[in-house]
Amino acid sequence: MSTVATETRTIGYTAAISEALHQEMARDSNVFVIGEDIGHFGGMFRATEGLLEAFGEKRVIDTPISESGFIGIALGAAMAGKRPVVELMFFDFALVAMDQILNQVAKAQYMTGGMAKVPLVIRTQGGGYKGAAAQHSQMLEALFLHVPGLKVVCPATPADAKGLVAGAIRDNNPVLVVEHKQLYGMKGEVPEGEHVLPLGKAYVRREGTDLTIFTYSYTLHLALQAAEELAASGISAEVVDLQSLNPLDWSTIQASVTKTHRVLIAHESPGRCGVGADLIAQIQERMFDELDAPILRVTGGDIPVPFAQNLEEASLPSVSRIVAQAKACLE
Amino acid sequence: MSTVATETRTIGYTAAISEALHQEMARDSNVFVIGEDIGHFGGMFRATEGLLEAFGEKRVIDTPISESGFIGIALGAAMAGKRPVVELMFFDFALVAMDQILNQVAKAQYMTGGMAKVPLVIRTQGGGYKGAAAQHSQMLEALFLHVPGLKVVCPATPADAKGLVAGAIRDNNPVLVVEHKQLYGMKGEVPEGEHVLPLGKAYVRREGTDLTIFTYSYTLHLALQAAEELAASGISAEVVDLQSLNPLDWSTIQASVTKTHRVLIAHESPGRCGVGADLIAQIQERMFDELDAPILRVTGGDIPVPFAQNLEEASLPSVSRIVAQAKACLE
Amino acid sequence: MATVSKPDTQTEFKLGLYRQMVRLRALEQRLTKLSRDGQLRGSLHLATGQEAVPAGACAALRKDDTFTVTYRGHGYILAKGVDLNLVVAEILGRATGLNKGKGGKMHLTDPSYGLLGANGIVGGGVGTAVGGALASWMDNSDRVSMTVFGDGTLNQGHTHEALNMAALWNLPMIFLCENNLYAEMTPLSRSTKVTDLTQKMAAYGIEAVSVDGNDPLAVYEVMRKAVEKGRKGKGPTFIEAMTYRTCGHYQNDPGTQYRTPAEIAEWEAQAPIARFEKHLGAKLAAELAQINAEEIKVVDAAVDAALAAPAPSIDDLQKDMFV
Amino acid sequence: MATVSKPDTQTEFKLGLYRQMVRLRALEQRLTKLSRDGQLRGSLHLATGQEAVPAGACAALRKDDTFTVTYRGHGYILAKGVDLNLVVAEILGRATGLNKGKGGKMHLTDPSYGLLGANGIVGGGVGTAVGGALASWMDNSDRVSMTVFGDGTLNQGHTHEALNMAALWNLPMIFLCENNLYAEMTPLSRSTKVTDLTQKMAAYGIEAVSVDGNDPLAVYEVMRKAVEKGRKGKGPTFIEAMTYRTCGHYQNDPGTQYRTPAEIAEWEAQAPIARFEKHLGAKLAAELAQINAEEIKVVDAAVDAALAAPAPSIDDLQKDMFV
Ligand SMILES: Cc1ncc(C[n+]2csc(CCOP(=O)(O)OP(=O)(O)O)c2C)c(N)n1
Ligand SMILES: Cc1ncc(C[n+]2csc(CCOP(=O)(O)OP(=O)(O)O)c2C)c(N)n1
Ligand SMILES: [Mg+2]
Ligand SMILES: [Mg+2]
Repeated sequence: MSTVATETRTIGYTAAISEALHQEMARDSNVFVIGEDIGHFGGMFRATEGLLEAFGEKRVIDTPISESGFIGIALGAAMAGKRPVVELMFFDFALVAMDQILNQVAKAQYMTGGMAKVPLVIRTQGGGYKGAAAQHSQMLEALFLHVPGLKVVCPATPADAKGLVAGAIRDNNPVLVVEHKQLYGMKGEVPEGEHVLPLGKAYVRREGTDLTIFTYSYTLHLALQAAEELAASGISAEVVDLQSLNPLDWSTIQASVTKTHRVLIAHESPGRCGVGADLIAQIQERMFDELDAPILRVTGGDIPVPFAQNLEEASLPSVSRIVAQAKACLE
Repeated sequence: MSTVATETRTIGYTAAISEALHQEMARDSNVFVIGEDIGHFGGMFRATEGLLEAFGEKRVIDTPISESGFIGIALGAAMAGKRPVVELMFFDFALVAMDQILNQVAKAQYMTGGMAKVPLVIRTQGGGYKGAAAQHSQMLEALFLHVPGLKVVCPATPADAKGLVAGAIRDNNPVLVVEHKQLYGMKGEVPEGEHVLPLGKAYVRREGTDLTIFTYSYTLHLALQAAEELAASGISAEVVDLQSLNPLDWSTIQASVTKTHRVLIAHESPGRCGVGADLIAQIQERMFDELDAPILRVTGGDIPVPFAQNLEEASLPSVSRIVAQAKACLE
Repeated sequence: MATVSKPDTQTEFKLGLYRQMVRLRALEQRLTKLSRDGQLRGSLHLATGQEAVPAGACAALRKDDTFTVTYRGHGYILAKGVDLNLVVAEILGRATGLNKGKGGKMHLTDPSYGLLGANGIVGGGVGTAVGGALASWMDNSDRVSMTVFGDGTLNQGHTHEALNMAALWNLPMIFLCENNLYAEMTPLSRSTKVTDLTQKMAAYGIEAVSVDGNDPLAVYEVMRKAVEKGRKGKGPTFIEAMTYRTCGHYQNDPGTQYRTPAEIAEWEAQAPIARFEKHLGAKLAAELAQINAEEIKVVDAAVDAALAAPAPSIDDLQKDMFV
Repeated sequence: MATVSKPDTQTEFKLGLYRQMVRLRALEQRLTKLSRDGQLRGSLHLATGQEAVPAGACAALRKDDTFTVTYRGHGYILAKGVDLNLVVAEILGRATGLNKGKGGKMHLTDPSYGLLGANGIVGGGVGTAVGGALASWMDNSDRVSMTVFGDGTLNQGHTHEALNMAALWNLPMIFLCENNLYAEMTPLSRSTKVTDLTQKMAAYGIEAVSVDGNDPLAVYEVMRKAVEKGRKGKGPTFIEAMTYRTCGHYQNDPGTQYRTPAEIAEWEAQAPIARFEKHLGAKLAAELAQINAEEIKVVDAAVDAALAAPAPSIDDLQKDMFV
């Protein structure tokens, strides 16, 4: 994968996504975007700004409120040779389109023995902390890992957002790109030119020796802050941004576990049958003897995301919860 | 919970469900059934046979092919004082109704601070081994554990089917009852009279000392056969039928782990973010020091269920795979 | 303005409608301020310019009739009788809220007033309301059930499934569609080819009627007929109430990027509260002023009480999942 | 029988339709036997009595036109030109199958013939076909796209979403609805109030036409017009083909519990193959007999080859997930 970047500058997370979309649509005329209020309006979160003007109405499709319908349409277009990029306004709305996503898109390649080619991207944004309540705050990535057939990536910075959206578009498989509403306001250094990240890589974002915190999406930033606080208490936490939840980057994961022997996993979605549970199962299967202690987790609550601020905050990962659990890992 | 059983007799799994429905509908006039081809036809799998004749068209509702619609309708009826029992013909079809199940039914009680009461049962059947291919063979229970708000039970025998369907109907919360197509042909001893099982209990189905196999649904029977074979090799496997996946019966789980110190989990749904992963995470968090070896799993493949018999069998749990993994647990 | 068939107490009835409209307006004005001041979390979807529909519609309903609304449905909730103080406390996420602060504005629910839930999912509550109608039919009751949704909601498949079953089973349902010409920033003409929404009911054989949604009396009249029909077991009705939100889709949308100033001005000239004031006439000016003052006071009192109320207890975080 | 506007080669064209119908019949007879003998796994949904619709419809399509069908769609797949041997091998789960034995009968897919998939989910492939039409529009192509589904599929919300968008965007789509009066064991009148399915299209502004689905020439004619219209960029068409499955819903359903013998007999008297034979007349009897014999032979050869072919290799179990 390539980064032909003359230099970087500081831009926002959604601007970075918008750059990736412009770049990929200019590169390949089969790429098109489809979703609600993405064209004339430029996207509820501005990630598709300027695309209609640049690429015209055949490649920037405003839809009615018909997620199941337009994801099905995107699938058909993909099978007919296009490379659709769907914007799903909230992750929570995936639930009205689950048959299309999990019974159709995710299964098409395998169950047709490869006859169907489905280079289809679904971009969406999830997550809480904003008082958006139970139906507008979910992180649902685990559902899309459990039912096989999709690659799933979760960019945590503007640069990663640009690189992973571009990488997802170039990938020849169905890819779910999970953005986070808390990140939409974030700014960061982003390569100016072509910037395409591979899918399937994890990154050590902070080196440490006492334990590893595996995390992704917005929670990465909480984990990095927690690592800072832990450092002040003399605890050296390594922080790994998983970034790609399917496929997982086992060499990076394994290297870190083998180094620290203690593991904490932090994510915002609920714990039961969640990403943390999945990692725990696989880590202990693959390297039980490397573990000096149980793997602990900081996850979202096993409850719908509550509205009231104090309840919402108590139910979601926080720096202090990560710090406390990291310390518990060392006991 | 009560079993007012004069005696038992051998009947089939679906007949047992039918008995529970008759019994509960006779007991409480608020209970009604709703679904496709359940009334005039008596149900695709005969579980609702005779209900229309016995209880009339106001309590046995044949629907169009509108799963999202009729689950929403069931929710509204529940909030208005009824106790709906939905039949969802195949578990796979839940995916057309996920918003209703996970955003509406599952969240209603919590997000209304208890103002909504949702005594609603969804009965469905999943599972493979029958050449029904990728869209008619899924076990999707993990999805309904990950997003909080439903109780989930998986009866593995005719008696449990009767008792858990009755128990689910009497429970005041939304309950998902996951039946298995391979069990529909199964016969067993079933109490004749009222038979109501509590939700939230696991059962030791075979005592053993060398390792514990946690399992549920159809896979229980494979595990029991595997235990038989293992016994022939001098390995004493305890087999625990989890039966209730939410809530889990931690006292039974803990007692068995504390006894055998080695654990295998067997289920048919895929591994990633699955029930096995969930159990592993929680077991090692709760009793890491009790474990003498990594917890291993036998699960369905991380692929859509393939059609061809040899592929399907290779992708799903089998007695021989369970035996092999049980032996690996002891290494 | 439509004439109203309510026998006597004409004026009293009209003043009641007026009160509901200004209560809604007063509440929205206060909420807007709270949101700007950072005291109200989350999205705030207002119904400014649409006040006549909830007022007229709920005047035709009984307390025990069931109903569902959307994120924009607080006007119905109040007009149906749900306690303002509880509603406001919920919107502000207080322990004293209707739903203990757990749901917030999008999930207001109170079955004791038939309110089977507001909803955050477009179309998400349509089936729920039909379930209320099914329960009425099962009970041999004369209760009706209503669901309120917008023009854009007819593009969501679930809505069609629910419409079809309500018609098939001849249920006492009222589908009240607020056609405000936009779904978020998308004009109706870019979301469906058939922009006369009543025509869509041909697919289900549901009687459909379009009404001036900025006239509370006209709304009341069509609702009254639909309710009466439902109570008599004569099946569902679809009502398209033509209206317009003169505000944006939510608090961060000025509503001007996708609509012309001329269009907005045209509808503002038809805004229901001022229009109804004109209808009621100068002779009632004093009463109207008093109602306005009262409603502002009532709303302020509710807001002040809520602001003074405690946040939910963290000890209750896990409660209310299962009973 | 309808008259056909195919210029010359009238008889040849008709014999082609006849061949498709008897091929379908021959295949179904052989599959039924295989299923009874336990050599064919899974559900077997037959189209006995409905053979005229696929024959007539596909005669109006080009190889590059896209389409989706259901679990009952093997007739379309063959008539569109997909290789019989590959199809049969797939149905029997062989390594040599169209989809390497991984999908089976419900998931037959071959984009090289425009086949974007059969489907196991009611309505599941409707959007997919509209996506084919969208791609055609994007390509400024004159390709059309077709989706085939049953009467019951109009009760699934997804179908409505797809219909609405096809109309809104004026896409080259043909919605071919096989109205066989039942969805599994549920008669049409118990699944919707509006049993004239063409009326439902008023909701979308889609031209709708009903046709005798047991007459391949009539089906061909309405399809030809719809296809021509689509190729000219004049938008979608809904075709209701009135037909009847004289068999059960699937192999374990005799089809007699929920339908009267009289009703079945009435439709059997209208069964398309015999009816078309009568239309073709005694003078073609020899040709027809020969076609029958040939098709049985072709099907038998395909089945025998498939039975002799290897099962998929277990080594390929994980393959084809990602490319
Ligand atoms: C399933 C789903 N898709 C998208 C959204 C985002 N959304 C919220 S309101 C809305 C517009 C709804 O329009 P309409 O039904 O006309 O109601 P209005 O807001 O105009 O009152 C959309 C698209 C949602 N909440 N749910
Ligand atoms: C979403 C979904 N619900 C239910 C089913 C079970 N099912 C399979 S075929 C069928 C009937 C479909 O009827 P129709 O659309 O009229 O087609 P036909 O079978 O008559 O050709 C049903 C209910 C399914 N496959 N998918
Ligand atoms: Mg609107
Ligand atoms: Mg049919």
